[in-house]
Amino acid sequence: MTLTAWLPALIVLSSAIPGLVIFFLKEEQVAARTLLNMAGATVKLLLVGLLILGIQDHQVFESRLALAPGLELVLHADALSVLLVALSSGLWFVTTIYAIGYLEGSPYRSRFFGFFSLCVSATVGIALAGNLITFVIFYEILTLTTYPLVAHRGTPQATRGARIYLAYTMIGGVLLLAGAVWLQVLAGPVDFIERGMLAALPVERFGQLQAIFFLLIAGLGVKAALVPLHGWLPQAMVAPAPVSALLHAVAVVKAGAFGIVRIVYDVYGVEFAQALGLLTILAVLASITIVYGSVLALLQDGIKKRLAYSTVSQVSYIALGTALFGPLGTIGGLVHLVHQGLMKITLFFGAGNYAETLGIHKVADLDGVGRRMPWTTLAFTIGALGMIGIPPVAGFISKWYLGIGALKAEMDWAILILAVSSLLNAAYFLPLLYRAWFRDPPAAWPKESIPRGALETRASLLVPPLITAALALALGLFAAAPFGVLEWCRLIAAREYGL
Amino acid sequence: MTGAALRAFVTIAIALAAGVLWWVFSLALLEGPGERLAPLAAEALPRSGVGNPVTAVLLNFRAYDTLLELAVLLAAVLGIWASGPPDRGFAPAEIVLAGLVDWLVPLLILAAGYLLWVGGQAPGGAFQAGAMLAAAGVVLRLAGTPRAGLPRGDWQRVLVVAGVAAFLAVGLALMAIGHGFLTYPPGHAKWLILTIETAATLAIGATLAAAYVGGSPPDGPPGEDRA
Amino acid sequence: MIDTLALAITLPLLGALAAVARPRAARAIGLITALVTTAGVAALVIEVAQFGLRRTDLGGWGAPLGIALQADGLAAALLAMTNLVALAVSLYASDYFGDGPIRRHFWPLWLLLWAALNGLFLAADLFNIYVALELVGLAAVALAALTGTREALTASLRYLLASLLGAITYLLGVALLYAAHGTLDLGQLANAIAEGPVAWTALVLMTGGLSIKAALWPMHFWLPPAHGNAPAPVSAALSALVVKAAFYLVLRLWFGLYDTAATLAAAHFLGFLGAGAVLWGSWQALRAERLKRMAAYSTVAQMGYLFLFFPLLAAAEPGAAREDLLAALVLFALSHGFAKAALFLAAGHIQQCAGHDRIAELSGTAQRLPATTFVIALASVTLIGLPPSGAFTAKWLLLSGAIAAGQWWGVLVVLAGTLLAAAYSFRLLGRAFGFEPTPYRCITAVHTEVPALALALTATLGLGLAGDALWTLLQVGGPR
Amino acid sequence: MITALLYTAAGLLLFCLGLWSFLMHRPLLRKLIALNVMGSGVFLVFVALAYRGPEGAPDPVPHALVLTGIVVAVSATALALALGRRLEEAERD
Amino acid sequence: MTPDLVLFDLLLIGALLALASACLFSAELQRAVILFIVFGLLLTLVWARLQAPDVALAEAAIGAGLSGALLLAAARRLARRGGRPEDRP
Repeated sequence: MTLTAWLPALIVLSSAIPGLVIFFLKEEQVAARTLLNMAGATVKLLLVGLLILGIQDHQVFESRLALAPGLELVLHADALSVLLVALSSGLWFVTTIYAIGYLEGSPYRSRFFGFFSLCVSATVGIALAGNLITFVIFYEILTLTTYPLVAHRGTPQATRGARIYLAYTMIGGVLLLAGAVWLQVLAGPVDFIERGMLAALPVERFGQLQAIFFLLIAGLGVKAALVPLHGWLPQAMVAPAPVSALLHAVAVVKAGAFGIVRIVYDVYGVEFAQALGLLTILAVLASITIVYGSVLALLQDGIKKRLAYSTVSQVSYIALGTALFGPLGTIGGLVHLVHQGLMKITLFFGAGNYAETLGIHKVADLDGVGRRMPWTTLAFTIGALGMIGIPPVAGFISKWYLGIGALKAEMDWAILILAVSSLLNAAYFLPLLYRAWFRDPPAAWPKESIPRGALETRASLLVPPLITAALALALGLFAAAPFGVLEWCRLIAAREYGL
Repeated sequence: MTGAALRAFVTIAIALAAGVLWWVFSLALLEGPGERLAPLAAEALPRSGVGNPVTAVLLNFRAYDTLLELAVLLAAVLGIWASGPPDRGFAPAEIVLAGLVDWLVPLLILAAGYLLWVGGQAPGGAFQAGAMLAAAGVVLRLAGTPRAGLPRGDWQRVLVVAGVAAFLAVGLALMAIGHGFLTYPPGHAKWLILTIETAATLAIGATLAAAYVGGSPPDGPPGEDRA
Repeated sequence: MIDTLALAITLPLLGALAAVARPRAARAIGLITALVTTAGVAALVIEVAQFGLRRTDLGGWGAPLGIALQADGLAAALLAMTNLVALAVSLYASDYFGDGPIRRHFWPLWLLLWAALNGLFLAADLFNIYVALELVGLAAVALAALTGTREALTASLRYLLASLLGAITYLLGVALLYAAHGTLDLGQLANAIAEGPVAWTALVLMTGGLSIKAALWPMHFWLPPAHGNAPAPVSAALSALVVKAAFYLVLRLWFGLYDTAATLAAAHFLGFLGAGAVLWGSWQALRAERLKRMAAYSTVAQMGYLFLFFPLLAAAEPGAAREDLLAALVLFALSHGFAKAALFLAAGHIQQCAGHDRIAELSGTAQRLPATTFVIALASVTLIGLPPSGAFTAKWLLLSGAIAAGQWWGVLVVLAGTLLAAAYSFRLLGRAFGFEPTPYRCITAVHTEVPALALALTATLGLGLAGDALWTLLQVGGPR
Repeated sequence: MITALLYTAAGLLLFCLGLWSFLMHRPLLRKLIALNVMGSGVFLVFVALAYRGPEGAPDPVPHALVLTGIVVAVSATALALALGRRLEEAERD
Repeated sequence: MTPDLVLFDLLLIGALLALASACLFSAELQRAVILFIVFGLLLTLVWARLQAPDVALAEAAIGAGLSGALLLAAARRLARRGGRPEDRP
């Protein structure tokens, strides 16, 4: 047994095993739990580093397990999977630190961290899935492991939110399952291969392939929060902030978006999808979602709700990029997968810090918070500016490539969408920043639970957003660096178009 | 559907089923293999250790069925025991009846012994003999003996398992010495079968009588068996 | 010469006798017997996997005069599941009944049931199946009545009557086959049976009788009250094993005995009933107010899935596709066996801790018992058919088969059933998150929670990830 | 052969009569009697097909099966009655 | 086969079916049980006719005898209960 056959499985297990052990820890074994969490996160990061090095060395990493004849669990690391694996492993590390600080002293932490780890394992599994059934398996496991996290607080709103979340994702899962099985009946085992494998099928099956595409997109669209399948996302905001951060940045919505990318590029093949006329429809769906999400975000007065609708809108950039035929659009969508993750998690960390430290939940309460919590607000500002697409934050790069991609794909109307969306982004983010920096603070904060010490809040809450904000900034500033994310995405795009 | 319509429907359906069944069974009988297993059984009878072909089937050819059947009987009586203590029984019989019982019970036991013995060669055998024993128990209970002549707790328990136990002991012993489960070695079938039959007779008699008494055997502290 | 086929039946039978004769030691006898029996059956299953088909002629006469026991891959797979579940149930029961009076009644009956189940899986003779079926039925009914409550007794009586009706109908079918072919041996009959009214009528009679025992909708009416009111270990055994044994016989009849004579229309009919079972059972489970009742209705639904395979199997040409379907069917049955047993054991623990099992009032209890709640969650994963359970693999193959055969109604039923199962499972699981204090540790009662956890993990991880081994095992003496 | 056919028909009729009665009646005792009649019907079919004329020795296998069946039937009846008795008691309490 | 024997068979079967019907349709429970016992005894005759003496013996002792005794006891108890619910031994 060589490392190449085990590494993908080890990457999944490096968080799953600590997760399972954590369930059986007693509530007050804080040290053991923290050790397990951090050890798992560190080991996973190291393993991912090993993986990236190996891939640059042209090694093939693949773990296989037969479930039944013709049904194999395949974990395979290709350039695209590395993107999501690296993102989720990195952000998991940071979020774990954040969650340890955030949940300090609150009950049921063993349960929380257990599912938290399993949830990341599922995401990594989705990233590394080498064929459709493996993707479906981890996609469903992700549903199961995030449900307890959404319900974690145990309040009536939390259980209600979790129930709505479950209903949406279960229906999505069933649609995905139906589509996946149908596709496999038509085409045999569906491996994820660059440029897809379906174009070789006889023409009379194209109609069925179109139907299957919509089943798959509907199934994935639930998690990717494509309108009108997004209804669960604002409800799931009841979860603790680290969960929201993870759900929105790397886990659930990203799983859906990543799935769409996989289906278009590695199952259908982008050229074949274009030939079937599927990309235009996807682009329209994504555009509607982008605008709709932004408009609704504008109407929210809760910070987390506003961020939630912003996610609805921003994740569809990835789908839009996927639907823009041509390598530039692809690059735009793919880098946004990473950029949106970094920026959105920063924003959620910031929102979590406001809530945890000062009890601020509403936009209206943000007045003058920049003076009380300058570092948090700085990070929050970087995230927000990136979302709007202001250079030099990473979000600019995404929108730039999407815009050019739209031109190349001769979908000029998509530029209009991007412009409208950016305006709306500005309209709902800038007032926040204005309040935070330029309004006077109130006499008393709504509920100041962490008094001001040497730092504005707990170190474990402060460091993570600073890291992610710095990364978001760096990815924008040094976008052209060799072996950077952008270069990596270029490489993927080149392969997917057979360039 | 109303009740009456449903009844009519069921009645018609069953009547139709009866017709179909008769047609099909006639087909099977008329076209069937006529001989079936009879010649095979007749041919194997001399090697079975008994002269009565039915006993040969029950205790040799298909002995395993009989073993399971004794287990069924055991399961039933265990279920009955689990359903609490028995009714108090009947009032003691009057003198005339008691005198009759005094004659009838030994007669039934004798008949049981005879049936058991003769079962090897002629109609009869463990089941019929066991039923005679049980009948003796029924008569006793009707005449006012609440426990129907059955022994107290522990022995009663040993009696009801005796049939299956004898079967298993013989079968497993034969397997241990290399003959295969319930495969009687040539020449030993007769007495092995008789051993099993004797135990089975006692067990069947005790079990059926216990089933008639209809409650747990009186052992353990009073009231313990009452759930 | 050690005959593991005979041991699989005689060992639990011996234990039952000992437990009857020595009621005070019943618990110890029961546990020892459980371990020894499981070990014996493990040896048998390994023999089958290594050396292929095992067959033994009891009494040395050989079919058709004598009775044979036979273990092929299918029998071995079900035996393995049955004995593992039975072992877990035994461990659980050793604690569950405490020192109460039910305990001494439980063990002998339970061991008899166990022996009878092993006997059924190994049976190769139609009449022998009848006797074993009756033994299963009577022992199961007596066990279901153990609690002695009015509901339990009413349910048990109904169960007994349904079971007897099923058995006698089956026996008439046996009489017909004996009349037509003069043998009771399954192997010989399989060669003799040809299409025609005699064969079809016998099949209808036997299938009809067995499907009452397998609780195929709409003949399931007896199941929910009986399984819902029995003591928890008994419910587990009834739902996981007893109905499964009846189903196993239907499978044997249809695809062993009648392979060429079974018609597609009849298979479709069974498939439709299965679809009805899935929808009706799931719907009733969703409406159930009590946890055990919910689990019982879920059994009705899950049995329906098994019958959904029938039209696909009947339509498939012999070959790899058909073997896949058959293996998927067995995988589904095994997964359900493990998961449902785990669910009932967990439900029993909850019932003991809370004093009731009304779902609406279980919020706190579910939260105070993390391991038990975890068991329910894992079992639910299998019942819904989500990965990484064996049921997921099976469902995938079922859907594949249905799509490939163009049976879109089957696809819709499976998908709807999945959603309904998710809905009823999460009615309870959703309540596990509340404000109640969590306990000091995850596992609060070792004897009751660990067996359930082991079963649930087997269903949800073991069979999901190692299901491929089943294909190899089922090759042994596979369907003709 | 005609004897066998006749008695088979009788057995089947008994089976169907019993089935009808089983489905139509609610009381436990009625259902038990009906089941026993059904059982007798099946046994009659078995014994009829074992019959091989006044001279020929009958097939002993069905006879043995019927003997087994009779014992099984009485076991089931006894268990059902015991459960029924206990149910009466439970309902009275 | 002699016609006499066929006539006997027909009579026997007729009586058997008549008894079964009477038993199954009987309005009164105890009566039904007694008819069932008689039915069992007649069945013994049928077994004897069909050259099944072993079955005949078992039927007489178990089928009619013991089952009958069990059913009769249950029917008696029901009848007693039906009359005066409290009046139990």
